[in-house]
Amino acid sequence: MHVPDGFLSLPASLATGVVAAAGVGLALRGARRELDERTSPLAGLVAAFVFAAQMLNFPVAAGTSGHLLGGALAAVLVGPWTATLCLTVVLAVQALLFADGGVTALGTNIVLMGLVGVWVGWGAFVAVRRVLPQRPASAAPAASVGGLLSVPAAAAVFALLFGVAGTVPVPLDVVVGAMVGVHVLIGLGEAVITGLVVSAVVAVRPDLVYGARPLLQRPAVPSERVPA
Amino acid sequence: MTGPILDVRGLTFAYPDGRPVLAGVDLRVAAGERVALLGPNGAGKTTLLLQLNGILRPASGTVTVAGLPVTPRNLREVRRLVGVVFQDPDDQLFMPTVRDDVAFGPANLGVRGAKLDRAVADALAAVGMAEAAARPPHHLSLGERRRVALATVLAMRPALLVLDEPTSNLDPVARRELAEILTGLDVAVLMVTHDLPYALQLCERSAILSGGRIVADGPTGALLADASLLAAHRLELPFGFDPAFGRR
Amino acid sequence: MTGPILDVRGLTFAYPDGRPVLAGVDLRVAAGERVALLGPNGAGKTTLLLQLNGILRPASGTVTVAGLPVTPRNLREVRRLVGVVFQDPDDQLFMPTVRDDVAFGPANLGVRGAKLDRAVADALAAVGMAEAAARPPHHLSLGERRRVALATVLAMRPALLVLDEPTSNLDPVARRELAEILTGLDVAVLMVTHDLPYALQLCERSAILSGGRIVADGPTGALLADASLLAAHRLELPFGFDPAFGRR
Amino acid sequence: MERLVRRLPAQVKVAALVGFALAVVAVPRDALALHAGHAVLLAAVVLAARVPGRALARGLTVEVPFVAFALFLPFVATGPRVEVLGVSLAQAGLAGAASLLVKATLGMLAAVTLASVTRPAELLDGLRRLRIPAQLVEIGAFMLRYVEVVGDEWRRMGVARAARGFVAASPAAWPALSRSVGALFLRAYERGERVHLARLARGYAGPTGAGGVPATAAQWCAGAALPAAAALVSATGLLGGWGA
Ligand SMILES: Nc1ncnc2c1ncn2[C@@H]1O[C@H](COP(=O)(O)OP(=O)(O)OP(=O)(O)O)[C@@H](O)[C@H]1O
Ligand SMILES: Nc1ncnc2c1ncn2[C@@H]1O[C@H](COP(=O)(O)OP(=O)(O)OP(=O)(O)O)[C@@H](O)[C@H]1O
Ligand SMILES: [Mg+2]
Ligand SMILES: [Mg+2]
Repeated sequence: MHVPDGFLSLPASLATGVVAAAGVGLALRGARRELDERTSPLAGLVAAFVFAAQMLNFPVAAGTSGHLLGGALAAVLVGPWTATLCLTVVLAVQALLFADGGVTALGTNIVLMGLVGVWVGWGAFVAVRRVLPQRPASAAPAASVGGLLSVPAAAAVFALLFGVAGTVPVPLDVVVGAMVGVHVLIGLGEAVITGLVVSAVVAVRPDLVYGARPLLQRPAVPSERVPA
Repeated sequence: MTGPILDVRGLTFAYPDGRPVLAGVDLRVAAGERVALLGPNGAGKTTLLLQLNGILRPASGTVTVAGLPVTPRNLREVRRLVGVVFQDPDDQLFMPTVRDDVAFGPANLGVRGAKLDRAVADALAAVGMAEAAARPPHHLSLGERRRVALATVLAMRPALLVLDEPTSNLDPVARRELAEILTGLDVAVLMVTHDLPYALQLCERSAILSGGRIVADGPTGALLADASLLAAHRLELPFGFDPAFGRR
Repeated sequence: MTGPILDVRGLTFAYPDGRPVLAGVDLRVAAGERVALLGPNGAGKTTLLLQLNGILRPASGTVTVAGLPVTPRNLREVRRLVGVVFQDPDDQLFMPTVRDDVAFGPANLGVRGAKLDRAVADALAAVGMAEAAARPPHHLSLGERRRVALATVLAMRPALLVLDEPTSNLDPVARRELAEILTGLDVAVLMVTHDLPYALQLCERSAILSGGRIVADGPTGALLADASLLAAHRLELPFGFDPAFGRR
Repeated sequence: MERLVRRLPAQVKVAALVGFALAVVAVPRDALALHAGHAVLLAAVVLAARVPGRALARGLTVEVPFVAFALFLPFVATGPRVEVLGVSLAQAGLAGAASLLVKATLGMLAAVTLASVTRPAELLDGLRRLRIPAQLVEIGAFMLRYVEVVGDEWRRMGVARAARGFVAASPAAWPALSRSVGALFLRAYERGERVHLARLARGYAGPTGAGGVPATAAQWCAGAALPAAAALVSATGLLGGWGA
């Protein structure tokens, strides 16, 4: 999914760069509400996890391969604003240290995975969370759905961009169809992994899952004082 | 200083999973005093220590260090005063080399240059690890890591030294040397240990934490002589220990 | 079985950074025997234990378990026979709950269903952790984790139990209970410890590893009575220990 | 020469990489020959910096999914078509696929070169100096530290599994593996959290200002050499009417 240099025309790459910069700028402001000093390492861990998962490619259909995008997972764990920042960092480090994704395509990649992937995943998660029973355990299936939808959504946006501003004239419907088709399969893998990780974390540290906070009752804390 | 260096009052705490761990702890340590904290596994000893420099925050109650309440505002000053050696050295060591790790704390306090080098060398020499200075901490044996962890805190010269089972994994000579280091330092010490003879050797006073409360607090010799108190809290004198030592 | 359960010959080993750690170790343990392995920090005790079930491979020399050489071909069988309790419980526990973790080993050996449940329940009961079955291991206190780590290996019913400082971080009663468990089992035990009285209490024989070699091997009482031998290898009897116990 | 490249501050190297990639991407689809100039320039830097061949080869594997995508283009692109071995292919698709692959490969090789002469910590310092917002750099610093912790915890868990008779090869192992992935996340997080707190306990108050070193004017000039030359190649080609 990491778009390399040269896939979009130079003006289109610059345009997505501007969109990405604006999105990241908004996220920098929005993230202040999601993170405090104690949870900021969590953003780093989520980034590390997404980073490690993105380095592992698994084969999909017809000789192509896919990997976890992690946008929905990150959004559920640390909130969508911070998740956008995490994905931005992951993509930048991959482009600069691992040559994965072109540096001129960084804006495109941030738009696809850090904005579309994160926010579509988050939107789907919130919608499903609303209809499920209000228990912490509901976070995992909701996150799965978020993961499932986020991948083909990002792929569809890529195909549209390529169709409109790519360096090769292509029939839009064919490219969109092919990309979405392949990425629905990848989305299934994304759904399974997202659900598993979220359910493991919710089971023991529900306080670490941003998206599960509305589902929590405050734990009873003993507060009675004992005479010395 | 006239007040106690450490003053814990009515401290309660539960982990995020909701299980209450501390249910009203009261404990005072005077400047320069050495106190042993005893108690069964899972009593909450480590949990209590982590409150003393604000790593965990109490649900209710207060912790005061040298007159300063442990609140986010005072954390910097409190952490300068209180040096905690964690139970697991892997939680403590994170730099690429032993030298860097020991230098980390004093450098954050503003120590620089030759003074920093000397502080690091002294602390490593005190724990017998001077030769390992250039090695990565995660390649040391567990006992070696424990010594380096101690050195990282000694290098900061805290006013209250908090030690969580400092002798575990140390060889017998290192254990005695640690006792000599501690008696040679002019700091208050609060030490968790399961080694009752060691507590008797080093600390004039002991407190027993059990069921989330301090259930006994007094001269170590007297506590260790009270067999029924010990038995009620999963404590007992070890095989071959001669209780006559306690009555010297 | 007539041969020794464990036979180590001429074992040498160095870590990738090139520092030699083991320089020709010879050690035999007979079936059902309990042997203590003593030695200073950094002597290579842990490194030696990790060879016994093939986690590390020797540079030269051989390890034989119940007649089987420890080679990649035999690893499965060797790991069924040799149960290692690591020095750091975090190296041992990795499943989301205590129950899963204890069940992991026997399940790999093909134990299923009610038999598996019983094996897990028995092992947890033996270490006094039955109530923690549903909790995540990394949320336990260090002493609790150490007990669970022991249970994970007990549940596999090995023929040779290898313990790396099993008593560190255990409260005094848990330490005695461990001694009772070990004397009650019909297995050979090789136990690293820095607690010399505990070695004397549990093991008829001891070996001292120092400078990469076994420098002494004999009845525990005799070794501990040799003050100059002990002093040469950073060993000494602890404060308050009554040596008369050793001559019972 | 190698030392010169390695010693350039990271911010200069990052800027040079971006400039070079922009120059490459600016070349239109049908001016493929211009990229030969870029390749020569890049090869000079690769040789000067002694980038290991292994690193370059590993970089190529990253590209594989896009080779698949590029190969798909000649079949679906619109416009005039040509017959190749009896298959009808779009001309624009063929040219586009070739241009895509060349540009992506040049960009990738340039990035591999940067990575092999820059340590991760230097890169973070360089980004700070390029005025990347502190929050992003901070997340990056935590991320690089946690990647290590995650790997370390995963190895420890692997040893623990092996010691208790686990064989990872069969699908029967998947349930146990996937359960330990969740546990891995928690373990890595909690260990990282403890280490973070241990740093705070020893007086750490976050990174202080920009680390690394400021670049001198001479270093900026040295760093500008590659992108400037590449831009020159692209510009002469464009003005010379290669593209259309
Ligand atoms: N991170 C955590 N999350 C939830 N519960 C925890 C956590 N850490 C510890 N506990 C629980 O809190 C209780 C007290 O733990 P603590 O580590 O303070 O005990 P301790 O007195 O230090 O024991 P030990 O002697 O074994 O070190 C135990 O029951 C433990 O299982
Ligand atoms: N992963 C490693 N890489 C390099 N050196 C190591 C590594 N692990 C241990 N060492 C070194 O090998 C030597 C032996 O270590 P080992 O852990 O076997 O000692 P030990 O006898 O178990 O000590 P302790 O009583 O402290 O547990 C030490 O000098 C240690 O620093
Ligand atoms: Mg503890
Ligand atoms: Mg060891």
